[in-house]
Amino acid sequence: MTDELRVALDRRNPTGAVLFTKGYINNVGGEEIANRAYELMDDGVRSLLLNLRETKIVNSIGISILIEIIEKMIDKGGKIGFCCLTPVIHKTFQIMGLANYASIYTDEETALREMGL
Amino acid sequence: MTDELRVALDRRNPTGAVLFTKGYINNVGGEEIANRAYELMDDGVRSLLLNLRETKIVNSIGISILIEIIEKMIDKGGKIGFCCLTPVIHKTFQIMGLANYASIYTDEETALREMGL
Amino acid sequence: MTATAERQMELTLPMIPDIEIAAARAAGNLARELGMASESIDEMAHAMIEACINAREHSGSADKRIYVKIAGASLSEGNSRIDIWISDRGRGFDVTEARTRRQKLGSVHKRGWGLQIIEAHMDEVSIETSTDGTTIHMVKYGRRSE
Amino acid sequence: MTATAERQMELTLPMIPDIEIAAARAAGNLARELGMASESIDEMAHAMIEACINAREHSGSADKRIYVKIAGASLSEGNSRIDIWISDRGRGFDVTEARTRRQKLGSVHKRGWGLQIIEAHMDEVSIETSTDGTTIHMVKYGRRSE
Ligand SMILES: Nc1ncnc2c1ncn2[C@@H]1O[C@H](COP(=O)(O)OP(=O)(O)O)[C@@H](O)[C@H]1O
Ligand SMILES: Nc1ncnc2c1ncn2[C@@H]1O[C@H](COP(=O)(O)OP(=O)(O)O)[C@@H](O)[C@H]1O
Repeated sequence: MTDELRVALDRRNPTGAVLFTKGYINNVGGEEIANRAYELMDDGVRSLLLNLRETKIVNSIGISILIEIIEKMIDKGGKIGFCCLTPVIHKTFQIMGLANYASIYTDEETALREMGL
Repeated sequence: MTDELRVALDRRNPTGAVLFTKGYINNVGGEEIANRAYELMDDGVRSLLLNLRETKIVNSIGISILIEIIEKMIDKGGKIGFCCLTPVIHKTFQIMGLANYASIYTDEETALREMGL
Repeated sequence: MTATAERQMELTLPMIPDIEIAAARAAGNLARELGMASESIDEMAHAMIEACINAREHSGSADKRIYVKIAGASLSEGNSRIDIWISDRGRGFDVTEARTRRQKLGSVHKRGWGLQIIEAHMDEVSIETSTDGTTIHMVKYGRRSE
Repeated sequence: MTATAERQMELTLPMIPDIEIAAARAAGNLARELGMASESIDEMAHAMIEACINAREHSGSADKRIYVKIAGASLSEGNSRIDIWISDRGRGFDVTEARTRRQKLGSVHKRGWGLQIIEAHMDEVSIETSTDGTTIHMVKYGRRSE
């Protein structure tokens, strides 16, 4: 019933990576993404794309954890991007102001190019 | 809430493998295990251990799919073993008669030894 | 044995995939508060799962809901008792006929184990069923977990 | 616009993790039967998720249940309307105070977006809250999916 979150990694280069998410981004799902993101940041990644293609449901607690990831990355001088959001998730990101801190791309190809990945 | 099923593989040798399950073995979870098991059987595996250490919940539909896997393996002259069942799952296996077709081991070490894996 | 504490919960659940887990988890929380041992809770959970699946898969109910009632009581000496009713407003079934069908199949059948699993995991089970629907009433006695 | 078909569903759900998905899925099934477009259904689902999480996380209700009522109507020209009530029997809250707190924080706050998300995704929202609990009533209008 829940669509438990799963994360997959595409490590593009020493400073860049893509994380693919599948399932519900709630508190548990958000923490899972954060753990993977912080591991990558510790390992030198400064350009991180989150591809949410297979995530159809989010909640505001999960998104607040994504905001924390963005803040930590900005502190390190890096950047976070998002791509492949459903219309409703895109709208939720806009309400919660994520577009102010992170770039949102419609498709992965554009995201990879613009982020130099 | 659901504990969606995940399967991990340890391919021991050309004819032997271990599948580790995590989460709820319902119809969907059972099918997931069956797909992985049939792939392995097509690839020559005849001795397959299912380690259910991280599965805490099952239902009778999921177990009935496990029985189908056992039958297919017996048809091919191979064998299926199970290990690391919770007491309730063990009891359910006994009720449904799995012990008549497959070996049930308490721990993985014994299972690997007895199955020659 | 006299009851010293009573807990009750009624749920109305939609017939969607995996909703049986919500029923089992709610009952498990209540049973834990009464101090029931985790293995007994786990048996009760697996019985509830089968009963909810039967309601969803077989009842053909128009309202697509499962009605769950859970009543728990602490008895003396750390013992407890949980009563569970799982109901649907579906077409009902012939329990004797279902049991006979099962026996005819012997032990080779793959499906048709739900009621047997319920009976094995619970201490008391009774089924009331008619063309207005089915209620399965199950009782689990628990000893305090150590 | 006159209503031509009515569907209704009441659920009583336990306050367990992810139970919001059961509420959203039940409403989604009903909305789909009324022909609501999938993007509207998805918005409604996300609003319901936030309302259920608020009941679970903030209400402090003793009965640990979420009461959900869903009423759907097919209107003329393939349009539809879904009314949703999500209630808890918790302590209630001061809506004005919650709104003021949010405004004081400006746009930098991480938490505290639930009500705003609900309002953005639904067409009408009203909240009734007292020390006996909270009910949020939300309405979504839908056009037939093509
Ligand atoms: N709630 C119910 N409503 C209608 N029929 C039911 C219900 N529960 C059980 N049955 C009938 O009893 C039969 C036996 O059920 P069960 O032992 O759980 O096995 P299975 O569900 O695998 O068939 C079912 O196949 C069904 O015909
Ligand atoms: N059902 C409820 N019961 C009690 N308080 C509530 C309820 N719903 C909302 N609140 C209060 O309103 C505040 C704002 O809610 P919301 O906008 O959803 O943000 P968040 O849940 O992230 O704090 C909550 O922090 C809580 O104090």
